[in-house]
Amino acid sequence: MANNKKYWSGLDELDGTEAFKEIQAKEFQEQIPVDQFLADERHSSTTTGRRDFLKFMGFSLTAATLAACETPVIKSIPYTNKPAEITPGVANYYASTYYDGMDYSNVLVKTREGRPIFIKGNTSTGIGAGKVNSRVIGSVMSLYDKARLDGPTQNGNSTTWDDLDNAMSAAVSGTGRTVVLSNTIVSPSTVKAIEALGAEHVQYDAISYSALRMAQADAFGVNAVPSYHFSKAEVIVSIAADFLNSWLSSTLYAPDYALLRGPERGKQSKHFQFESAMTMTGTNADVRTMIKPSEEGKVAAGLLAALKGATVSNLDAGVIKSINAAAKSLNSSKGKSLVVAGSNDLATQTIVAAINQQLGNYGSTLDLERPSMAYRGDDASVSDLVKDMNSGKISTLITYGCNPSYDLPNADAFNTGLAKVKTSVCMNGVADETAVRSTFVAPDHHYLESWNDLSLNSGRIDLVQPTIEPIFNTRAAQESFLNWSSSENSDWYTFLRRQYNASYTSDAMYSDSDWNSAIHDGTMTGNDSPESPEYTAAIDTTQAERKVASVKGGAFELVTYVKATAGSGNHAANPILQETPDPVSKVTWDNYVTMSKSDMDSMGLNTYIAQEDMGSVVKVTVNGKSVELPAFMQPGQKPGTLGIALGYGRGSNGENIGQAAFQTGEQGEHLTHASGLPMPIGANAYPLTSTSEGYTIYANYDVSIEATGAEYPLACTQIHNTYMGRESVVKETSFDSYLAEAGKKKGEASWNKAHRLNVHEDTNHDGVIDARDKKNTSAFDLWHSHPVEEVGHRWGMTIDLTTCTGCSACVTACNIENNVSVVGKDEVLRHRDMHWIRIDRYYASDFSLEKGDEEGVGVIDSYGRMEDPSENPQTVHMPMMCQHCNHAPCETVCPVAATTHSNEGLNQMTYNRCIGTRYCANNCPYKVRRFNWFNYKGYKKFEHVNPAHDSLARLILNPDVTVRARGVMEKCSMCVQRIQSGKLDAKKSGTPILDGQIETACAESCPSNAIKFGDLNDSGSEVRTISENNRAYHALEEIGVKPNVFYMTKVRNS
Amino acid sequence: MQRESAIREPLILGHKTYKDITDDVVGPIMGPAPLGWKIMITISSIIAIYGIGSILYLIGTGVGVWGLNKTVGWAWDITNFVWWVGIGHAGTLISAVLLLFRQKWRMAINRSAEAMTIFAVIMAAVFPGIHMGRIWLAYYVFPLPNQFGSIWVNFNSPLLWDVFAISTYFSVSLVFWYVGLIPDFATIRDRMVKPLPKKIYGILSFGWSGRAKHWNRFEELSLVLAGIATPLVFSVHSIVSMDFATSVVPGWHTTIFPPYFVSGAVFSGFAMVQTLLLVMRKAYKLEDYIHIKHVEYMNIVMIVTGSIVGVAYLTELFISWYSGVEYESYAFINRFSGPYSIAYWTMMTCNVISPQLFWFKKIRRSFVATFIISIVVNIGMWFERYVIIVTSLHRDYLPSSWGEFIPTATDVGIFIGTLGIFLTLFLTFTRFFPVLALNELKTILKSSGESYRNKQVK
Amino acid sequence: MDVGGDTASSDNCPTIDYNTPEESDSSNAMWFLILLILFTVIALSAAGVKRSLTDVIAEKAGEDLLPDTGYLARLGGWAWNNLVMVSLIGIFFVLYGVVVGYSALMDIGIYSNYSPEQPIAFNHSIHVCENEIDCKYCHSSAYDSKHAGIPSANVCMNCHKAIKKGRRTGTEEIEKIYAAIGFDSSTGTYLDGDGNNGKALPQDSYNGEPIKWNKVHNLPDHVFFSHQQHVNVGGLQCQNCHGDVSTFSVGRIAPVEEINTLIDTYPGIIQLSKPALTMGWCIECHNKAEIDLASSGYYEEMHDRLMNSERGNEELRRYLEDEKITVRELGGWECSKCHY
Amino acid sequence: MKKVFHVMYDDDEKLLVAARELVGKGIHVNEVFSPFPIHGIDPVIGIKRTRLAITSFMYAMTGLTIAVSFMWYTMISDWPMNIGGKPSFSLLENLPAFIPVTFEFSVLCAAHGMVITYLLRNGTLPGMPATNPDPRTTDNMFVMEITTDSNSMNAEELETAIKNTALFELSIKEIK
Repeated sequence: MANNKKYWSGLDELDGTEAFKEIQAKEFQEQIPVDQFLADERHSSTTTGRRDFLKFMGFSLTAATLAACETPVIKSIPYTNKPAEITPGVANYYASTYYDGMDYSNVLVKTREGRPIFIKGNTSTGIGAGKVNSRVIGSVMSLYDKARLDGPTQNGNSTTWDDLDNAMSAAVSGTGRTVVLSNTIVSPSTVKAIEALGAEHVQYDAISYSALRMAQADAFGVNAVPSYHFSKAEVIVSIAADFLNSWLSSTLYAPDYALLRGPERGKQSKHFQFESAMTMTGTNADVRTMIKPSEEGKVAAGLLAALKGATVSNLDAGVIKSINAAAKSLNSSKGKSLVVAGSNDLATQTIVAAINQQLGNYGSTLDLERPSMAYRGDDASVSDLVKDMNSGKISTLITYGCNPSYDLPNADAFNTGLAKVKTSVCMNGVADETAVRSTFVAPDHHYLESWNDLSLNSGRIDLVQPTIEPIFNTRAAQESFLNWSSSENSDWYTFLRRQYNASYTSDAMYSDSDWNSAIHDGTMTGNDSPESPEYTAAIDTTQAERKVASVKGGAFELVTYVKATAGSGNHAANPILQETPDPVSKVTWDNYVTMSKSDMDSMGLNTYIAQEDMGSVVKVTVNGKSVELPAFMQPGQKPGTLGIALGYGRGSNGENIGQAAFQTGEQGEHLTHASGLPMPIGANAYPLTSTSEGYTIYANYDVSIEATGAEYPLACTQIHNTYMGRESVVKETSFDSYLAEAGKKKGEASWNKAHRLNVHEDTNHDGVIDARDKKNTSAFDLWHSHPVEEVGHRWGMTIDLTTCTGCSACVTACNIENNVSVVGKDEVLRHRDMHWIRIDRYYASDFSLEKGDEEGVGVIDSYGRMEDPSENPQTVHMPMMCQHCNHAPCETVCPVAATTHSNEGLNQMTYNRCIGTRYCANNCPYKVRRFNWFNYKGYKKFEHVNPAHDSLARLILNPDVTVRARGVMEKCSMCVQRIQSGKLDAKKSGTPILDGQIETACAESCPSNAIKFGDLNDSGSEVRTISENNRAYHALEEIGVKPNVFYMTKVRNS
Repeated sequence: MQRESAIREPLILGHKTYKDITDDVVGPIMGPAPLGWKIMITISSIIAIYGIGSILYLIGTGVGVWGLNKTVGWAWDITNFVWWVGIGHAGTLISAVLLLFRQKWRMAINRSAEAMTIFAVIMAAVFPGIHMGRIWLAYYVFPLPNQFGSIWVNFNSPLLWDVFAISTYFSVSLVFWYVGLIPDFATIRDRMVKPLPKKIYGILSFGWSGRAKHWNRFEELSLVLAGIATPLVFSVHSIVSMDFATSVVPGWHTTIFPPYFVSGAVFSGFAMVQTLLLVMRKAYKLEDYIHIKHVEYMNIVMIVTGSIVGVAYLTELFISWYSGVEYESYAFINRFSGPYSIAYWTMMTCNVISPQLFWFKKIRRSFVATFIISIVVNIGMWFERYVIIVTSLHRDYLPSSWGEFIPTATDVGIFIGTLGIFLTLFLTFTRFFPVLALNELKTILKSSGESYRNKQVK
Repeated sequence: MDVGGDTASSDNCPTIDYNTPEESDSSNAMWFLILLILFTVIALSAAGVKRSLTDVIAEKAGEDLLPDTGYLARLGGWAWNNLVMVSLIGIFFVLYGVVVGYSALMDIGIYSNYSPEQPIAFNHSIHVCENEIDCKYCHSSAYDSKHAGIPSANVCMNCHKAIKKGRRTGTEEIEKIYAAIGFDSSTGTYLDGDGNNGKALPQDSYNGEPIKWNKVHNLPDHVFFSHQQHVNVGGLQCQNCHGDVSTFSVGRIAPVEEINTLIDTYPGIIQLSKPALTMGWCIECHNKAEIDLASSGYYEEMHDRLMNSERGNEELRRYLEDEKITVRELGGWECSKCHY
Repeated sequence: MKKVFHVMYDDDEKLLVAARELVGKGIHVNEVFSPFPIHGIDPVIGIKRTRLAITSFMYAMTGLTIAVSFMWYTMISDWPMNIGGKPSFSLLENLPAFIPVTFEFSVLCAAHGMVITYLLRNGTLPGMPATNPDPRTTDNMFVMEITTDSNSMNAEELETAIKNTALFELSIKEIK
């Protein structure tokens, strides 16, 4: 394959003319053709990037008004030999599967002219609901990372595949142990390919669940992670398991969980959460109890005891109270409940298994019939491997799909051992921590470039198919294995096909109809072999209980957790994910120590984070190892505990893992240590984890913390935490009071009262006109207004605050779909994030004006106190985007009519008319308008963070959405590009638009279906029905802007 | 020839004759530039250049160089705009309203007050321009026919009303001012000996010869212009206030804004007039023409307008409480107790307390006190606009997007810069233009001149 | 209805030399200037004559001559004497300047007749008019994509595999296609990347220089024009926007006046006044183009909604004031229909 | 062949008295040059009240019409848009929003129209030559211009009559 690849935006650049160089820098550039492409001279060669790049520029650069003065001569270059499946300007979708050792999702990859630009869940044939999360959606960005290796390297110098193959075949076939170290491989064929190598295969998981697995093994003889069915669990007790975000296959659990949350069914699942740090799952819990990590086992034991009717002791009264409450509800719904624990401690997991068995949940809400193939990593064998490496017993080590030098608890030991290994090869795509320490690097394809088959359980086999020609000179890892092995067939694709059709030859490439349909669906049924394990065997928990009871906690305890955006660390270089705010803390681009307010006050740390109020840096020391991170005041954090997210501090030795992985300064430059190395974002918390009895423990029961006195800015998109008792913004109620008034008409229930104004007419027909004569604000209209609500389409949204988990998948999806600029930490710090949709996270406050009256506290002080969230607050996640008001305040104030209203109810923002007075943004009650403060795609400040700066990363941009110029206002368009194409399809097919035919990026990506989009004028549409539900309300209804977005009152089952 | 009661203080001191008046004003123009003037204009033009530099940096880089953000979309830019416009209200008010009321004392000050007005409005006009994200498309705000359909402007937008109000106000003030200047230019023209200046003033004076018919028209014109300009003065700041009053932002959405803004404008305008005149009368030895009586009159105007402003502040507070709208009331509670309360209390002290000192005759008739207070008021009025704009925006409806505003060096640089440009222009004016309305002064010499009055008394 | 592409009968097809000359707009401004200069010369000389005559008379009368002042001074004096006439002339000049400047500004960004040189001297007339090839044979994606698309070389080869020699330009131009796609005209087979001959189909591996056309119809990036909307759904004829291509050689932006003359050849063409490819042009057409609400299920649905609500009826009546429902009335004049 | 008398006074009141006196004698005073308006001189030397004010009103009305009709054309007739739900159906419904601009534009037209008329009628335009007989008339002197051709009296009678007033200076010019 061509090895001398470079990315060029047009023929000029290829020739490197001066003209082009200056054009590139120019802010205004005449548009470049958008409807033709560069020729693909060699379809088989890897010229995809080049072919489409020209196209991208056309869409990405806004034309200057006066660029029209001179006639630009623009090249437009068609294919010489156009592939049949590509029609210029029409998107193709390919079914594929995402698996990175942690998240697993069936996805549909949207490609334009052979270039993946968007990833959405495969809801038709996907496993479970076929939904995705932020990390999966964002993964397309990593395809276009220019830090990816272009060809194999030896000791950091590039080499050829042949040399590598020779060296490796020799090494593998030579004497001495050869070990393949990988994350859990769920691909049957890959496993075979590795077997062909005839080497030992050690698997481990960055986030290990081996204790959970062993617990099942001990109890029921199935050494696998059970499959959970949250859709059946009406009572959920989670002991520090963040199952909506990171625990096991959260992409499968979140949608199931949501199914039982909506109260309309007359019942709602009840969710107890016991945890130390405030996790995303915790924010959604009905009853959340703060415990120390050292108490997790005790809580489990206590719960078991309570279930058996015994009394619970040696825990705080509050905890015991909720344990009993949980036990009560669990007992009341045996077989329809679920208890999960996040801890990787065998004793705890054994007890939890016992609880679930006791409740008869096995076989209903969780089972081992199709044991999950995921998370089969074995911590013990990894530690053994490390020992052997250090004792020089290993001659060849192949690391695949994992980054042990970074994420092993004993990474240092591993690294020293790695140095002792004779031949080591790493298959990671970038020169990361492990790669730079290995002799060879054999870069693997990105998953969007490769073939693979994945099987999460024996029930089905999901397929991974390439959606783009490999951009770099990379090679499928499996092909490398085959090359290094003695097997005669070294072609991975053939090998893969032969797994399913032994007689496959390349002539039959397209003729196998089963395969073709499988490729189309992205999945096929596996050789289903359900086991039927006995769940009856009594589990002896006495020893486990003794063990958990013996656990001692220190003054400060530490939990490490996984963030919704950073994952286990493999998304560190992804600017889009880095800028997606953490669902709970709303901090972007950073890692920090979450602490309770009381602890911070006693240590005299700054609890208020804003542009110029920096976080106080603390030093957390765990048996010798320590990290320095800013402290972040996290309501709901158990006093005496600290939380640190894993997956940060990547590239701490300056490994080139992607430019977005490093801190940038005020001018966008990379900050560097005194040593000259670039500063990584955050600090690596894996060293703070430990291994005990062969299990990686992600908590630590005795850590020391001290303030360093240093200060560090934290870029937080929301600096104010409570909703100040503004009930017309957020409406919430309890499940009981909901049921009490469930039958009432819309606007009458006490928890969703419509705003009413006095009128001078006898509306209540009591014969007199008095203060009791009122009308809903919706009945008032200043003008003979325009017909949106009855005529034509009326695009609208409904957002259910009850089911919204705050996962932020919508944010990531929106950013990618709409080319939302990434602006970097410094700009976010200045409150200039560009997100079109944000998720407002409000904590409940202990105080209120009413309370102030009772306690005789003045209004001013009351407001002051209402700004502080309570210690263990209830949380509301409120997605907020342009409400597309039919009486939009932003529209009337624009002097040039750049923002107007469409007869379909859309608030239209016309970038090319906008002169940027920002009046509209000031006048927007929802503050959803975003201003282009700089030329984000050209100004040097953003070169390290904004994809539009580098010719490769640009390819991710959506050609159907204008990339906004400097100085214009922008905002949610309700994905008008999708609406337009949807309407066009309907017109072409000559049929009315079906409900659900058009979906916005946010609605499409919402795992819990909280966000719905549709035509409010379509009497049959789902949004119409929901908008008439008595939970539906308009945010800030009383200001009478008549939005087209409805919110659904949040109902808590507490 | 009209006379006035003898107990009135004379407006022109010293035993002036017509000739003296001419010489007192034209003398400095014909003579060489005084050293003090040279020093001052050097300083002010340096500041001006710095300001222009900051503006260019802003335009070259993007509005992001200011401290604005997604929550606070306007801050110093519009604050300065409103402040300058406000200052620009005194001149026309003095020359128009006081003319209608036949206030003779205005004649000593209206010329320079109007000049100040015009320069202030120019400074004001800078900000709506540079605060645009795409200033190179500023022409979109004018309803010009075009190839886009034609697409027109949005006449519902207060910002567009501003465009018309400000440009009208500026051009009308300008012609009003210039028409008054023509006869005085003629006077200078006929005094000048150096050929080039003589030619220039000749052109500037439009060949004015002081014919009776022309004087007749002249007086009619000034009367009618005054009649037109008076409602204009009030309309302009009312319209500026509508930028806020017509919005939904709590703290902006207030019906009393128009009168409140207008009186505030007059208030700050007079303050600025005081500041400048008190310096000018010394520098140009105009003590006989601008003396304590004039200052006292202006101070009285400041008491009135200042008090109106004070009442407006209190009304706002009352209404915010009385309305019972939680957003409204919080907006005002936040003003005086929130993060920006310092600004609020500065505003209160400077604008409400300080003018009340003028109730004391001693203070009212003291140049020093007046000078200090006038500066204090100018500061206070700047903070008034800052309070209205920033504290209302930074915490509005959704607490999630509550933010803060922190000014950058560019914010400050541009504001200071405009002060520099303003001073430079004003100094140029004092050097080359007749700083007093000669022809008008001469008309009141006999009625209000000291010497003549004494004759009467005898 | 016939959507586009139906072409004039192949006889009397125009033969076109390749670079269509841009007709230079005869600027009456120039004429005006010449006249002006003429007048001034006459006026001045007349003045001179008059002056000398008066001198003569004065001499006769034995009075002293007019003071011998310079031309300018006298011009000034003259102007002062007939102020009205001077000011009238002045006003006229000002107005004239305004008009000229205005029209100059309005011409910014208008590309009527823009017809850049092309790498291949492609002749639309031969293909469309003589060979009667339908537009959408080459610009196929016009029907199902936003882009009409420039045909890829393999499409050309469908015919030019056989037709190796053009009537006018011989093999010269056609060889360029062969070079691009790697066709060996001697053997009638294709080459692959390694130069091996004898392939029946174009080879992806062949590494040829693509044909780099110069774009003719340039819309700004922030305009989203969809061919399928207009051709497929709207049923517009290609000629309505592109003119009678059968009279072109290489691509060219047909001036709107030229398109309007096609009404006889292509009935149903919507005649417009604004310059081609300006927003005003689009807007104008959206105000004239009619929509048949019975044409498809989608529009029937829209129609039902209008019928079923009181406000809808009111609207419908407003739409039908001119007995037709135009694109504009269904929202064709709204920003986000084209800008997003 | 006429004589032009430029009678100079050093005080406006003296000139006023003199003017009354001469006019009383039936002498027609052509013109008065003064550094500032002499109140009360106009009726004496027979200057009619100017009609400038009326023109300004007419200009204002023009401005008003233009403004309203233009806004009606752009906002309602030519391209009505749905802006914030506000009506764009009839002038009446939109009128409130149009008032500020209408007012401002009327004032603009009134003021500028009037000033331009004033300058044209005066003939005071940039670069016009000064026509006052003596530079001092823009300072502190007041000049009365009397010509023989506009008077029935002959030069001598005029001169004596003029000499009887409290004049400061007298200059007599002969013009063909």
